Amino acid sequence: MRDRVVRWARGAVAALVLAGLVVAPWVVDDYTTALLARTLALALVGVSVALLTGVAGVPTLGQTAPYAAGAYACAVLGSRISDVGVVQLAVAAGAGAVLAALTVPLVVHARGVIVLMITLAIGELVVTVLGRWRSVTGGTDGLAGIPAVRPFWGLPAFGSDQARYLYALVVVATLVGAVLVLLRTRAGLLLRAARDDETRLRASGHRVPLYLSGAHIAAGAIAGAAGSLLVVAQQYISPADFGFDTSALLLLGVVIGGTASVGGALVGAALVIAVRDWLFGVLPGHAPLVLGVLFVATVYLLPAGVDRVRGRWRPSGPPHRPDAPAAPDQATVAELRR
Amino acid sequence: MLSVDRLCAGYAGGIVLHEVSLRVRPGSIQAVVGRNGAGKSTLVHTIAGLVRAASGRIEIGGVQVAGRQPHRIAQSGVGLVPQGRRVFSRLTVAEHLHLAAAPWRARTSGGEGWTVDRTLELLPRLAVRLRHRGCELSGGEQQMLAIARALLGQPRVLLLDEPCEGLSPDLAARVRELVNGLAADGLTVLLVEQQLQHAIEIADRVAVLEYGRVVYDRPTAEARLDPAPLAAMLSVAAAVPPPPADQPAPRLWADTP
Amino acid sequence: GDDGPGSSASGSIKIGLLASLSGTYQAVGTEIRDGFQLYLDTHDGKLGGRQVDLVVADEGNGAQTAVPAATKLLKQDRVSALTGIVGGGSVAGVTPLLSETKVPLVGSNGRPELKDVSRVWHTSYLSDEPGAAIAQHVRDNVKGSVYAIGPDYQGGWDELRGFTDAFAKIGGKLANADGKTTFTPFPATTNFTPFFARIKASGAAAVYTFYAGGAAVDFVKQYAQSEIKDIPLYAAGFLTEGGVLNAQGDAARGIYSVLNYSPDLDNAENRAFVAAWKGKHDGSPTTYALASYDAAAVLDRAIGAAGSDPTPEAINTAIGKLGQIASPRGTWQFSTTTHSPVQKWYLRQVRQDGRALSNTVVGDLATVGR
Amino acid sequence: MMTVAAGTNRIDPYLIPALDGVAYGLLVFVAASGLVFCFGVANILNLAHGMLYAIGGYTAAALLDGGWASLALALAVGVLAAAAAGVLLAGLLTPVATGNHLSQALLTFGVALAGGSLLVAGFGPDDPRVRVPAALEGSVVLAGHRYAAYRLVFIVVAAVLAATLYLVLRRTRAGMLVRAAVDDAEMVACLGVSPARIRAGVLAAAGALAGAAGVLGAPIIGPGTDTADTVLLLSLVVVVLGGLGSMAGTLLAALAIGEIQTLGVALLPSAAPFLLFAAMAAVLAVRARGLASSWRAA
Amino acid sequence: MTCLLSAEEVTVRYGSLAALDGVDLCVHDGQRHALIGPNGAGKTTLLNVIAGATKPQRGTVRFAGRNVSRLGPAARARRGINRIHQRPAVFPTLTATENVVVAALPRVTADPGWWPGRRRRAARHRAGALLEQLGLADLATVPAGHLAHGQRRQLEIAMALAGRPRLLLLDEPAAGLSAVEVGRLVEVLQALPRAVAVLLVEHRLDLVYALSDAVSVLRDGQTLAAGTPDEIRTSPLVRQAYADGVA
Ligand SMILES: Nc1ncnc2c1ncn2[C@@H]1O[C@H](COP(=O)(O)OP(=O)(O)OP(=O)(O)O)[C@@H](O)[C@H]1O
Ligand SMILES: Nc1ncnc2c1ncn2[C@@H]1O[C@H](COP(=O)(O)OP(=O)(O)OP(=O)(O)O)[C@@H](O)[C@H]1O
Ligand SMILES: [Mg+2]
Ligand SMILES: [Mg+2]
Repeated sequence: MRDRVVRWARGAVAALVLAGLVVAPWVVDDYTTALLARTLALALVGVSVALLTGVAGVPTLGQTAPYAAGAYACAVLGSRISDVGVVQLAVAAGAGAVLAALTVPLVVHARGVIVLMITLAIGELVVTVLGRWRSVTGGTDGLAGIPAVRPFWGLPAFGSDQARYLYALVVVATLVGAVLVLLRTRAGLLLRAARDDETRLRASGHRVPLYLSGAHIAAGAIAGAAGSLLVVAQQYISPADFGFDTSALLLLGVVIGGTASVGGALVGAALVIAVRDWLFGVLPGHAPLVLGVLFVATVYLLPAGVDRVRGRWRPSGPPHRPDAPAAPDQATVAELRR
Repeated sequence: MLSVDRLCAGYAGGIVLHEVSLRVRPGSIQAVVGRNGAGKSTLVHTIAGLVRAASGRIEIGGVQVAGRQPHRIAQSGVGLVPQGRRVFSRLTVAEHLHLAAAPWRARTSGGEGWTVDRTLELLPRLAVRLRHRGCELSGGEQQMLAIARALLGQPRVLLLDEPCEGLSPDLAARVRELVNGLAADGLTVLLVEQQLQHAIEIADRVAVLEYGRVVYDRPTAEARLDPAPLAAMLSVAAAVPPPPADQPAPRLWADTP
Repeated sequence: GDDGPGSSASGSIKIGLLASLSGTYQAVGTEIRDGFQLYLDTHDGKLGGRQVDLVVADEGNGAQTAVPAATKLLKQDRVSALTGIVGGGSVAGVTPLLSETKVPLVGSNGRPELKDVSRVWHTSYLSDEPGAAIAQHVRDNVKGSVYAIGPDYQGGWDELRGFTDAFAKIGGKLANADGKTTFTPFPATTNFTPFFARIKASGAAAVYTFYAGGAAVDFVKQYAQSEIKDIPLYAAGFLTEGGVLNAQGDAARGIYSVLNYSPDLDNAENRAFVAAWKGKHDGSPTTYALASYDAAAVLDRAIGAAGSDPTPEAINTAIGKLGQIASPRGTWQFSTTTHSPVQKWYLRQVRQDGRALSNTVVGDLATVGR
Repeated sequence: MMTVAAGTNRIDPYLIPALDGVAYGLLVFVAASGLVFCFGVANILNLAHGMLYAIGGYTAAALLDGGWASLALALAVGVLAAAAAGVLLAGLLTPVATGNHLSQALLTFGVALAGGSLLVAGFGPDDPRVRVPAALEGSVVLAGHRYAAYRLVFIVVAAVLAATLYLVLRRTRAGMLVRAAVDDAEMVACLGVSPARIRAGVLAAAGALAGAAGVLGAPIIGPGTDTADTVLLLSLVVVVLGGLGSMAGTLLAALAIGEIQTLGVALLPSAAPFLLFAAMAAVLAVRARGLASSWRAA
Repeated sequence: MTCLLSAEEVTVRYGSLAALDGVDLCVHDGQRHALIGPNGAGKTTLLNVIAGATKPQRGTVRFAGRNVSRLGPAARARRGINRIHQRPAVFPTLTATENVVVAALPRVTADPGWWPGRRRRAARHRAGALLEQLGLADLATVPAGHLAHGQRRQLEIAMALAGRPRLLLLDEPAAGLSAVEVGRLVEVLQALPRAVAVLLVEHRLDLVYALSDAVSVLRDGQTLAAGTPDEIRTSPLVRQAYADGVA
């Protein structure tokens, strides 16, 4: 009964948000539209973070790496080869997936804070490479003057904030829809099971590393696609767009949104990024203070949202002797307590 | 000593215990039995303060403790052997014992206090595992450690949630003997036990929980004289049927939707 | 009736100021805001005869926060001109917006390499100019090779390239092992001793460097305690400019630096400027504050010259026609090709000045600008 | 200036970086020690650790005047202030106390952001000057190389700190309680000890450690707008690399980072920007695979 | 007769402690084999070695005629070794049904077809039947983390059965179950197809004697005795060993 009400309410809110997003460019000014377009790109990265952190239980601070790969691939493509949006999108997603696939051996066996630090390192390394590979990336000052994108062959290039925003909205809605559908299949179930108890999943005969690699690459592709949206929205990218701040805020946004929920992550990440960008405009000099207070307040106001985190985030377990793989019998007790 | 009065408690999902009332006199053993999921552990946890009481009273030595924090309740002399052992996985056995020992807490009722040596004498298997961490112990050893941990806190009220689970039969018998002796020394015991005959063996009273309600609460003497109603309530007869003849392959193994 | 972005019939005009008011570059950002505000305060809050509605936004740590903040100024507040901006990367990020909204930027600090400068003006300098200005002096005064070291990011590359190119052209020799500048990871480097060991090993007779902010403090303090503390240190002026000098304390004594400004310059504009500054703030003004003050002066004259309807386009055109600008740093003018100042550079040395240390001008260097 | 050892005339450019790596590594260990305790041992993810360090740093900058008495005073005030901030943080952390790292991250990151900007607002955006006692200000000559005297202090401080931490954690009842609470806070409560008290104690101690490190480290990693981030990042790297709570591992990790940042940079200057993170990712990934099981025993 | 499962010379050492010291074990096809012994005898460790969760220092494990010593737990499960753990291990955020579905997935063989979700539907169907059998049907939609201890144990039994084992490893399946549930468990085990072999660790000897047709006794990591339930029941050696385990 209560469940049904909650589900209904959630559906209603989602529909309202979607409707609001569709009409937004006609009711708000250019600035807000531009801000929203940029935010959508970042929110899509947030979705990929949630896919890994919440659904699969592999917390990540490194989704900026495939995001950057997608963005730079798209920018280089855009300024040298093709200004067609769908081509850029596909190439960006591919670049993100390839980068994620390259890093799979690093992350797939690690868990908890360890992955967090490995992915942080990957993100930082990618930013360093971007800053130094000047012939392609324009160095730390970034790439400016990326030509405007046309969504499809034969259509005109985007000339207004509205057009850019609507393009981003369509792409994000499509990809998020695809993720939601995917999570309703076997794949979603198995990822959640892996998050809950990997050893048990193995004992049932599942190839856990395979699933996690798949999730990692899929998340990389999504982040890559988001990168191409950033290029469209901003027509400028620099390594600063993909720095640690961005990863940290995305992760926090995903936490606020409830970690395991893709819709929540989308909203949470979008909120955090939008609020930050907005604060830097309206409260010059006090944005970090206000943002910090807001984070603290969130923990108190949204205990349900932030407390839904489970799985590998429980204490990383007793330090087992390296020669004795954690006998599942002797796992910590914490997981039993809910 | 321990009295529970019209206690209601549960989880976010809903109320589990409905107006449970029990009265355990000092030095006596109250057994609680019931089907899986009846609410036995919930009752124990509520008394220990780990689950919040929604309404009702819990009194220990005449003091109302419902709503207090678990550590306060523990300080007032409640010891807990939880279901599933819950030993500290990173602490060695010796550290467990050191941590649990509260020699300064005077025992209110007779009998000498529990010391590390005395618990090791009772559970010699632990003595040879002193340097092992909780996560390295076998299931039964963990159970022993959980019992030792509770005893060393010098409790006045002992809550035992299936203390013999995973213990070998003779060790289980010894633990029951010990509990009996403790009660004789004046300790108040609440014992959750699945095997009815073992509960009746040592308890002074036995209560049956069904769907979170007390449906039976009598002295065991009565139950021993006429075990039928109690057994019926728990469907004990169904426990271990004789091995049947060849069975046809059941539908379980058919794989068609 | 639209009277154009930023200005209204009542004769007021909206100017957007974007600077780092939080984060790593907060010290510089604050100076930039205060410099601009000082000009307004000393000119009745008017530029070009119009009451100024100054909209301030926070640039944060770089482009990722600067771009949305600039978008707000340009698209929501619809300012007639943009000023400030600490980071070169932020400027690069903002330029697409400038072409889109056709608003000019009178920047007062960082300046990246840009293809199109038609709407971008800087009152500061190009990053390679300090090095170019001091190269001859170093060549003349140092007997031996010079070790070049700097932070590994665009600003560092430009600053050091300015020096090494000019230095090589006049026959100077670098002491660096491979003849190339050593770049230290930025901002990760907090410990410079391994680099000092290399400098020592190279047998350099002097060191040329560029750091700013926290890295400058670390570099100077560690330099003074290192085994190369007796090797003369030449630097772009930011190494010892403003607050960092205070943090460096005695460790900075004797360092030579090159900059386009020093508070002890002797001219009327500067005396007025420094006096006004000291009336409001502790300590002396920095080159950051000066550049922002000059940006206000540029806007003042350009808006005045833009006629009755100072649209952003008109202001932009007017800036291009300003000619000589009298400033506390001495007279300068915009280069027609780079839109940055053609100005004189000074050699300064950290010396005791009363109770505090200060950057004292010890000589004039070249006039630089393209 | 004093001569500790007669130098050889052969110039060895790697000697000083190697030594400096040790000193720098130990400084990093000292700076990280609060987080080692709080996160590594007690499993409370405290992203405000850098801010606690900065409190110590700013205290040092405000109180140090070049005399020994001021150093003692700054140490006392810095420790108290940071410990108090730790207790405050423990109070704030109550709703997310049950080992939920991401919520803890959210909360402590918020505190770090807000606290950091308050510190900068209070002390100004410029890096303040830190004056250590004159005897420590100079440099000494080791094996013919000049070396900052103050850095040698950390060899002593870190050794004392590591030993103390180890003993407290392994041998005292308080240390056992902290470790037990990580496994099962409810059962600790059932032993009659309040987990909230343990948490407050942990964060107070972590604050005190960070405050002390902030005061002592101020001359090297001085207070400034970026200090908190720098210290937090280095500390996190050290704690995780060190194997979360193992004191020997953490010390080793700190030394490794010190050497990477000095000797590594000296040996492979072109790879310098990548060294730290590449090494970290490689070590963690290898360890996650269990290929280097012996690493931990070292 | 050849063994379905044979463990040979299995040795597991933890430092100076030998949890298993050269243990041999043979379980035939369809055999109900019980493993008893005092606490800390090494029963769980042996199960872990067979399931692939613990690598022995020495010894080999053969299953269905193949050496599986080098395979991990997942690969062994796919070959038909399924288990329950001494401490019930379930996926706490998944519902009871989902738990069983996950366990069933690797071994469902739906008719070939491209229609998505076919395998999952087959698995779901079997999960429903299993939950019904174990009396958990009412709890099908409850997250496993919200189940009582005994219910979790039953759920894990359902999960192990869902994997369609050829060899079922049960570590104290009756511990913590109430009388009715023990009865149901016995029913379920007796209803297993004859071809399924069971290796049962249990301290309740009444169950052991009722269910098994071979018993091995472990003590201190070594096989003390092996035989039919009747032989074991009457062996004074075994009695003494079990009693000695206490002293
Ligand atoms: N954390 C929880 N959240 C929600 N419901 C719970 C939780 N723990 C237990 N329950 C529910 O409360 C009821 C009683 O559980 P409890 O653990 O008290 O049973 P029990 O009598 O101890 O069973 P068992 O004999 O299996 O240990 C069960 O139906 C269970 O599903
Ligand atoms: N990871 C480990 N590290 C060290 N010792 C271990 C480890 N795992 C098990 N042991 C030891 O090995 C011995 C055998 O343990 P095991 O769990 O196999 O016993 P068991 O026969 O299952 O006992 P129980 O009936 O109590 O469950 C025990 O003494 C235990 O302490
Ligand atoms: Mg129970
Ligand atoms: Mg066992």
